[in-house]
Amino acid sequence: MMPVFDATLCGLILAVALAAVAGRDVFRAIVFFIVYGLMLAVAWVRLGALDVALAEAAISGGLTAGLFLVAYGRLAAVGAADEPAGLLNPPAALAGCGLSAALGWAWFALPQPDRPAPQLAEALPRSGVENPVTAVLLNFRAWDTLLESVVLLTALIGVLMLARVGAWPGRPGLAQHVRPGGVMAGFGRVLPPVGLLVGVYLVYVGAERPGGAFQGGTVIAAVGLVATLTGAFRPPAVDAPGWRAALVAGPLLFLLWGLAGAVIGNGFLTFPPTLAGAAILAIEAALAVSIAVTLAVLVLGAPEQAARE
Amino acid sequence: MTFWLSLIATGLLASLAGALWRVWRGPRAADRMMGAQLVGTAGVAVLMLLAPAEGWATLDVALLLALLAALAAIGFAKATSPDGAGDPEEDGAGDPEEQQAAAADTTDGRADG
Amino acid sequence: MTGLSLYALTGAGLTGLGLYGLIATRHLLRRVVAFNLLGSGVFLFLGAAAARGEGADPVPHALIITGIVVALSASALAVGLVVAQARLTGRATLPEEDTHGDDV
Amino acid sequence: MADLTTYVLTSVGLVFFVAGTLGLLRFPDVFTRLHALTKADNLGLGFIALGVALQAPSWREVALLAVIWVLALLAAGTASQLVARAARAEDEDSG
Repeated sequence: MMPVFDATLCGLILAVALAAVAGRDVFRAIVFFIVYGLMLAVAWVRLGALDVALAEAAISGGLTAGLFLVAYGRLAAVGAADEPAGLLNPPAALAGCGLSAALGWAWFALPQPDRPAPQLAEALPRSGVENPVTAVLLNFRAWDTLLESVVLLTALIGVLMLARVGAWPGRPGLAQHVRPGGVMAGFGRVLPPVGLLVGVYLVYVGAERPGGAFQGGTVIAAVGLVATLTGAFRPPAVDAPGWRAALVAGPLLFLLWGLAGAVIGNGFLTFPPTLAGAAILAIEAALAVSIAVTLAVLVLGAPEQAARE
Repeated sequence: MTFWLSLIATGLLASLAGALWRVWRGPRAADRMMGAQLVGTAGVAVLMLLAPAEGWATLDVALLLALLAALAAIGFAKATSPDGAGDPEEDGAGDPEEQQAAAADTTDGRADG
Repeated sequence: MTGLSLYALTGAGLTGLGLYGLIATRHLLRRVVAFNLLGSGVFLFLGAAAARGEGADPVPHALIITGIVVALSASALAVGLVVAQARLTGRATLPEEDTHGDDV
Repeated sequence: MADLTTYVLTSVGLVFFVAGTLGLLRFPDVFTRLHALTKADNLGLGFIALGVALQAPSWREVALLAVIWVLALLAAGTASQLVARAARAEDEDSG
């Protein structure tokens, strides 16, 4: 039965993606993209990538939906939400088909991997954690993760640079307002505590089970977005010291630990096996805070509210 | 049992084609949004059905989907409000000026809270 | 094995659709959507490749997770730029393409 | 016995989902379609959660299934209210 399930799922994913690029309606394309993300989360489960499925569910199900819908609302407010007529573009279709065909050919030309990857299984006990994905992210390829956390900060600086002069340094995004005691305000009070608990849980179990700083941080960011949009929480102004400390805490702790490794261990970002478990938990906690704050502010956008009341 | 559960899951996926048709067809933005909500609920159900075969940690993914399912609807409600930051329940939801006034009220009320 | 090929070919198809959308659509928000389709097509391809053999390979999974988060941050920056452009000019299309489709 | 109950409960769940999809397709306007969406689907989800819970290896999974269902109910209730009110605000604008 599973082949039929896979075929149905893949067919739906392709149909949804086609619907997202075809037609003229911008809002429809956005809704199809939200649906696409939900289906992709199921596909990751089928591919045995639960860590990826968690990240995809939190990002596509929450943050991307919020990002694109709020942006659509802003474009509609300035009358820029309609799309000019676009006819079928044959050269583009040719390029797309060519790329698909090339990748399809590449799949069947790929050499079989030599399995099971012996180095990883051997090295896992020395990494300090049991979840191999966390071991790769925070130990074996810690360089990538360190640089990625810096990439997030860079994107955030780019978004904040879009603030207009009068709005700096205000609170990120638009001034949200809701009817006190209404459905939206009520939901904003009920969901965040539960969501925060789930996010912290995901960070904590990341060492042994699917989860980790990225998944947990994303969930916390999405919960923060819910709380902000529903008026339950007002984000602090972008120049508040605590806020800035939260942004750099993860990358900074990561970097310091990397330097410590250079002094007491075998080189930059090498963790002595005895300390690795505790260090990874500490870095993951700090990274989760930084990722959560960075992503939430990225989605909310540059300050647009009056700088100081 | 896994065969049966995957059969039900496949049936659920197939029924989603109807929801997708509604998203494509509309006619209103709210119709499209409802189609997306249906896919979200069905996605949670599919993940539950896969859990016995794929490992029970799959339920964590279903938990996230259920937890964040309403975020899209909140974003939609925001997008359809006149200034992009309102609430369809507010008084005079169709009138930007009244909304601005309401926003000022809320801001004053919360400034020190 | 056939199941994995299915996901890999779906990934290949998504990449092509994303490239088409990136070139053919005019509205910048839709281009960001198409860019995301392109990226996630690559992720799906990579994920299918990681699932070959016994037990999934965690190294590509780690790469995909970082990729998803970076794609989101890039999208947020792109969407911010689109909104800023629309506020300045009243349109969300590129000025040199703003000919309402008669040159296609 | 547990297996038989799972067969029955998950089938009932699927029927509710299909009914919800049919309602989404067949009902005439936004507000009637919301009935189909919110009620039938979440009832279906509840039956499926019950059916899967009978296969769960421990109480932890059963509790998690219950939490997921409650969260889905909360989300569906909020989402349907917001979508309906947004649609009504749009009606008042244009009419």
